Amino acid sequence: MSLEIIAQNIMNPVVLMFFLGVISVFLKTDLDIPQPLPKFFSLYLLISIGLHGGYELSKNGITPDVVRVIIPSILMSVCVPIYAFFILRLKLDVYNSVAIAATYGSISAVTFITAGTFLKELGENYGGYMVAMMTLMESPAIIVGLILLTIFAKREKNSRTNWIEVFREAFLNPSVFILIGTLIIGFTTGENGWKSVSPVFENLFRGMLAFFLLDMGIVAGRRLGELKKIGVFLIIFGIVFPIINALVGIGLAKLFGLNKGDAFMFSVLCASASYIAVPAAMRISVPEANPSIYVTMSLAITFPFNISIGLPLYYTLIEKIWRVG
Amino acid sequence: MSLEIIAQNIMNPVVLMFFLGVISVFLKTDLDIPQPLPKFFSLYLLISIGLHGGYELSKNGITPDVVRVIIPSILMSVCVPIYAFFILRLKLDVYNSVAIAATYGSISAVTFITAGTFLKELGENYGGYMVAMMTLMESPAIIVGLILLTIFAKREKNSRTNWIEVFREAFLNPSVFILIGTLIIGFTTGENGWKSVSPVFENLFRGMLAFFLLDMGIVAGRRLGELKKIGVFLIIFGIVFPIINALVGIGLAKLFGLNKGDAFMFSVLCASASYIAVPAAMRISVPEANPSIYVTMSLAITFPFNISIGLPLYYTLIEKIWRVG
Amino acid sequence: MSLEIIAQNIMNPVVLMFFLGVISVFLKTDLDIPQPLPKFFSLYLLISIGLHGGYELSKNGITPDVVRVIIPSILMSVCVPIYAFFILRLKLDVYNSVAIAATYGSISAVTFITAGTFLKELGENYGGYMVAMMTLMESPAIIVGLILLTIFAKREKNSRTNWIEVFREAFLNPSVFILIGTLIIGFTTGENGWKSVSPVFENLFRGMLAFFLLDMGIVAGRRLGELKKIGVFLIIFGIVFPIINALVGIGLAKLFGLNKGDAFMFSVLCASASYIAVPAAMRISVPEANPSIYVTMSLAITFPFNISIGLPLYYTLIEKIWRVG
Amino acid sequence: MKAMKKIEIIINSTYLSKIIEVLEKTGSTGYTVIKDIVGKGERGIMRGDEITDVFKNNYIFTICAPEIASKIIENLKPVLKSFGGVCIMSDVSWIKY
Amino acid sequence: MKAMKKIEIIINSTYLSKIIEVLEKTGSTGYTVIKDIVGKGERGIMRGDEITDVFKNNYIFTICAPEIASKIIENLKPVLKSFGGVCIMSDVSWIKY
Amino acid sequence: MKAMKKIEIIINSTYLSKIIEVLEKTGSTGYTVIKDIVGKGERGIMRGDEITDVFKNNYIFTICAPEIASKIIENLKPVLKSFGGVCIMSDVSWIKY
Ligand SMILES: Nc1ncnc2c1ncn2[C@@H]1O[C@H](COP(=O)(O)O)[C@@H](O)[C@H]1O
Ligand SMILES: Nc1ncnc2c1ncn2[C@@H]1O[C@H](COP(=O)(O)O)[C@@H](O)[C@H]1O
Ligand SMILES: Nc1ncnc2c1ncn2[C@@H]1O[C@H](COP(=O)(O)O)[C@@H](O)[C@H]1O
Ligand code: NA
Ligand code: NA
Ligand code: NA
Repeated sequence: MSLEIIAQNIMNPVVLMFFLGVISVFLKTDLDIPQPLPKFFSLYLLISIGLHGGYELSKNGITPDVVRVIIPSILMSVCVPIYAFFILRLKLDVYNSVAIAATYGSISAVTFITAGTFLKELGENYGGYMVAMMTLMESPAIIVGLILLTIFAKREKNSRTNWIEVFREAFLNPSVFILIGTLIIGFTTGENGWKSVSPVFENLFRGMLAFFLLDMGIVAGRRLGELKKIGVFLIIFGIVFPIINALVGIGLAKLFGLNKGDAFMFSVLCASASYIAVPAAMRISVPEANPSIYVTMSLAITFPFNISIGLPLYYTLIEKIWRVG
Repeated sequence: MSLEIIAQNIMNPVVLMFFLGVISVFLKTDLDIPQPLPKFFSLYLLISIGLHGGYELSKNGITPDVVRVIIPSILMSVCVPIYAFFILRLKLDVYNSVAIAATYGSISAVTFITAGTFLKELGENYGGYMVAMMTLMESPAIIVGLILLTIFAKREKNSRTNWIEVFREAFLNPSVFILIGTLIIGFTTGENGWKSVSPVFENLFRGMLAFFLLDMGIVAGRRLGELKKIGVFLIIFGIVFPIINALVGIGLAKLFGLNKGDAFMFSVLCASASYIAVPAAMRISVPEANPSIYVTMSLAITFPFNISIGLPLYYTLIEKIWRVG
Repeated sequence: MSLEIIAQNIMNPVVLMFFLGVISVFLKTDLDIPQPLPKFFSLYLLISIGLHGGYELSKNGITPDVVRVIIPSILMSVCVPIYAFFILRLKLDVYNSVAIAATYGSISAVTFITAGTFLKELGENYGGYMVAMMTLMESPAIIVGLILLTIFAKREKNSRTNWIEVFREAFLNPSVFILIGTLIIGFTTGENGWKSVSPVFENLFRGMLAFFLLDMGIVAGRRLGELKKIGVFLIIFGIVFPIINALVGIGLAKLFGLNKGDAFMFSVLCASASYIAVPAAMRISVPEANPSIYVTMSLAITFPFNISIGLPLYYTLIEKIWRVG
Repeated sequence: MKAMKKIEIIINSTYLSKIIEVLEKTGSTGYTVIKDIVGKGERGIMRGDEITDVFKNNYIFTICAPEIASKIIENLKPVLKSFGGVCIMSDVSWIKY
Repeated sequence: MKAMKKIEIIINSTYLSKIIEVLEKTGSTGYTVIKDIVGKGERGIMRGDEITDVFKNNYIFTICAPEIASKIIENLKPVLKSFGGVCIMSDVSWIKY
Repeated sequence: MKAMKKIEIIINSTYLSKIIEVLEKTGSTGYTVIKDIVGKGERGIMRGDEITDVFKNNYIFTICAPEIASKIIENLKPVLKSFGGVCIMSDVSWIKY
């Protein structure tokens, strides 16, 4: 990986806003983006990629490319939490292992979105169906995590997992719902639909991402203080594990013949960790796990790593491998 | 009315967002657009149509078209609450009859706005003065309603209507004020003024409407659960009464020689029911009426009906009648 | 100063929105732009001018123009609070004198921003480094004010100024931080960076300013009621003192050879008074001073004066003087 | 430390001004308001609907001397009767430096 | 004026629905909720992180008759045990017009 | 169930950190904060002006053992003296599972 591509990734206003947020915490500036603005930015970003993805899908229809990417997506979203769990069990109790495993088995939409702008900057593209894959990969890790919990935890009777609630949390959380909904809207309304809303949902995209990443930076910065409580093992896990997942993802992408852009976005999905949907689900279903651990890992270690070094790293690898074959 | 035109109306992202909101409630996804975002979208929409209407007026000045539309507007805003009241008294007490009558006698700005985008999609237009008519038609129903109350209700002394408060609520509520204010600003600053702010107040219009309708969908969805308490009479009223008002409006429009676009917008104003200004005023002046009834009718029955089936229905009728002569 | 240029300044939607806000308070319309929207608009405006200023700087690098403007900027930000203090002491106690002096010694970003759009309307421009000057001029007045306090106030031991806290409040308050941060981001990411975010941070600028000024108008309008408590001396001070500062600023600008656009922006900085950063700092460090006085002066007298009459006044003077020599 | 009464009122946000009017005219020295809260009571769920302000509550409390408290309560009763809402009173000590 | 109990609960926002469930099934006649508040307790600082809702509290209180209060408390205990949070009770007088 | 004290403070939002400092150093085990509230007191109306944060209050309360309560109050007095605000104390029972 050349330093140039790292620099190119970091030296754009959107990613720099994230680090500006982090720095603001270190300097104790009281900078704050109060609720519900972050919720608005995040909703905006989800709707944008949903509508855009749906529109892209409507242009090309169901191509072989779409079919090719489904199997590796399902595979990774089921397998990652399982191997994560067994690695984590080496050092942690069952509850925290389940929560962290589910966190890393799922995905981060904002990492995906940032990867998309990175790719576009390089003049490349990805299929609209990748948004569908992202949606597909958000929920299974929650279910897999709770199955692991049922198998390995000895819990009291009255704290048995309520599976109906679990499935609802997993598949009907707001972000999955809004993604599916806007994908369908984007798909059915096609070009006319997209044109009518693109002044908001396309043109404002980077600016809104800048706002959101500024806030992410602030929140991540606040959590950095908790890294020492988390310990070296988990800090290393938070960096190395995403790389491993990306590598496995790249391997599968090659195996299933994805094109370069899709392979990159897929590897980013594999590498990213959830910090909205999964933590909420874990709080409900595994209250014994400490949210300070899994949220901090995802938000203050893995997310910054991915958007700064991860993206160019995965891209460089894919560049090399796809050029060869 | 052809199915095609209904489909064309519904199959646009903005209207679909409303139904996405409704569905999200049925699936219990916890999707939520927290305050004050909906207030912001609604403020944005009012400012946009105010400035734009003012600018349009400044282009053409006071034409005969403007004069032609004033009388039917005043007529309808005074008469609708009166005949609504007597119809409602067949089944309801005085208080609820007054509140519902005022609700339907007034207008819904978002229905008007959605109608405007529908019209534009069809390549047609309406006069900027229609925004002024909308403003004009917002308040009288409140006054008429409270006059009916004074005549027909036997209230205790200390709950006598405070007419100064009533007039303030009716004519100086935030939405009337902002509409009048931005109409004047748009009018006085003309083309230069409009150009300088149109990147926000024109280009973002549909996107912001999409956000607002998503929220309207959520709120309407939550209120759908209360339909059974409301009873069949009022549910039917919530659909049939707007149609009647639209028909009367179309008749008047023809009589007074409005052009097609204006006639359509006028019929939509007649058909629409208030859910912001009037409920607030009713809460203050008629606390005996049950807001669950009048808000639910307006928000969960009439609004969805109007933006999905009402708009193409009224348009088709006008198309037919205006073609004839 | 011709009436024409005043009219031209006031007759634009953005400034009129301010007065619409003021009027809404007089008419008691309950119009309100709830938090955190105003915070969002203000953050947006700061980020926009930061990024834009940084980008402008990156185009031209450090030119003699930049160097020329630094000395007068520092000079004014140190001297204004000093002479303000001694003028104010004629009528007020030490605490309120310090607080008001600091308020007028610092700057108002929104006045600067409004001046920028005024200038652009006239087809003129200012250097990106003026944003850096604005940032530079925000903090010193706080320090100078508290030095004056230490010299002239006889306080009890336990209420001694905590200088570390003071410097933090002065130099690391959110608005200084975000301006410096985005200036650097704008500078380092240059043209590509600016292009990628300009659909939000350039195109939406006036619209967002319109929203913010509407809110400023509401807040200023509410404070107008407190003018009578403030007394004639301070009301006059709130209008005359900015003019004096502008004149001194114009003199220095001429002396140091600034170009017309920069001279105008500099005079506006001198004339403007803080209402966000300084009041917050004063509340912490000089709790004895009455915030109703210094906030009201800055927000309800000086700000409206500057954006309506001050801007064209200062501009006309500069026009005349620069034409001569 | 002084023995005082705390009066707490939860009422639909539309009626906040009526409560404040009562407090002002009955000589309360101050009050605190928390806006935009939700709840459930006799008049159904106040969910904080985002479109209308009609289904939202406000929470107001005032600390006052016992004799003022009874005056306030007398004056609040008709407001509560017309507009609904909940009002409770309890004992507190006011800490004065 | 009626002697009543006020039960106040501060709990992570994720668990609000569990508390409301208890209140509903134990016959409370109403409750009030203040959302999005912050605080510190045994389980660390709840700073109100903007990205996740996981570090935010809710404040719920209900006024009820003493006999209902003890029923509510019995039913709240297991919830508090599983999910944490603070629960206090105090005496108030309910003002009825 | 344990007899405890509830200390409630309403203070200008600018001074929140001063209050929390006192609570932390006097051994309170936790506290809850409700931000952005409005009110009226000796120092005039705090309307929650949108532009500056200077006219806004915060509401903080802490539940603590009586002996800690008196320590907290001793330490709060100078803060209240410098910066204003209201502080009250009342009796509550802490429900422990
Ligand atoms: N028993 C109660 N405990 C706490 N809050 C209540 C209670 N009853 C009513 N409330 C609050 O007071 C508001 C108005 O009550 P009501 O007029 O009875 O509908 C409700 O929306 C609740 O927020
Ligand atoms: N002693 C206390 N006084 C007031 N609030 C408290 C106290 N302890 C905890 N809380 C609140 O209850 C929440 C949950 O407490 P905990 O479960 O102990 O972490 C905290 O985040 C605080 O908001
Ligand atoms: N008697 C009171 N009852 C309730 N809240 C009060 C009272 N007095 C003051 N407050 C609150 O405390 C804040 C500060 O009070 P003060 O320092 O007296 O202006 C006010 O803005 C109110 O929110
Ligand atoms: Na993953
Ligand atoms: Na109507
Ligand atoms: Na100045």
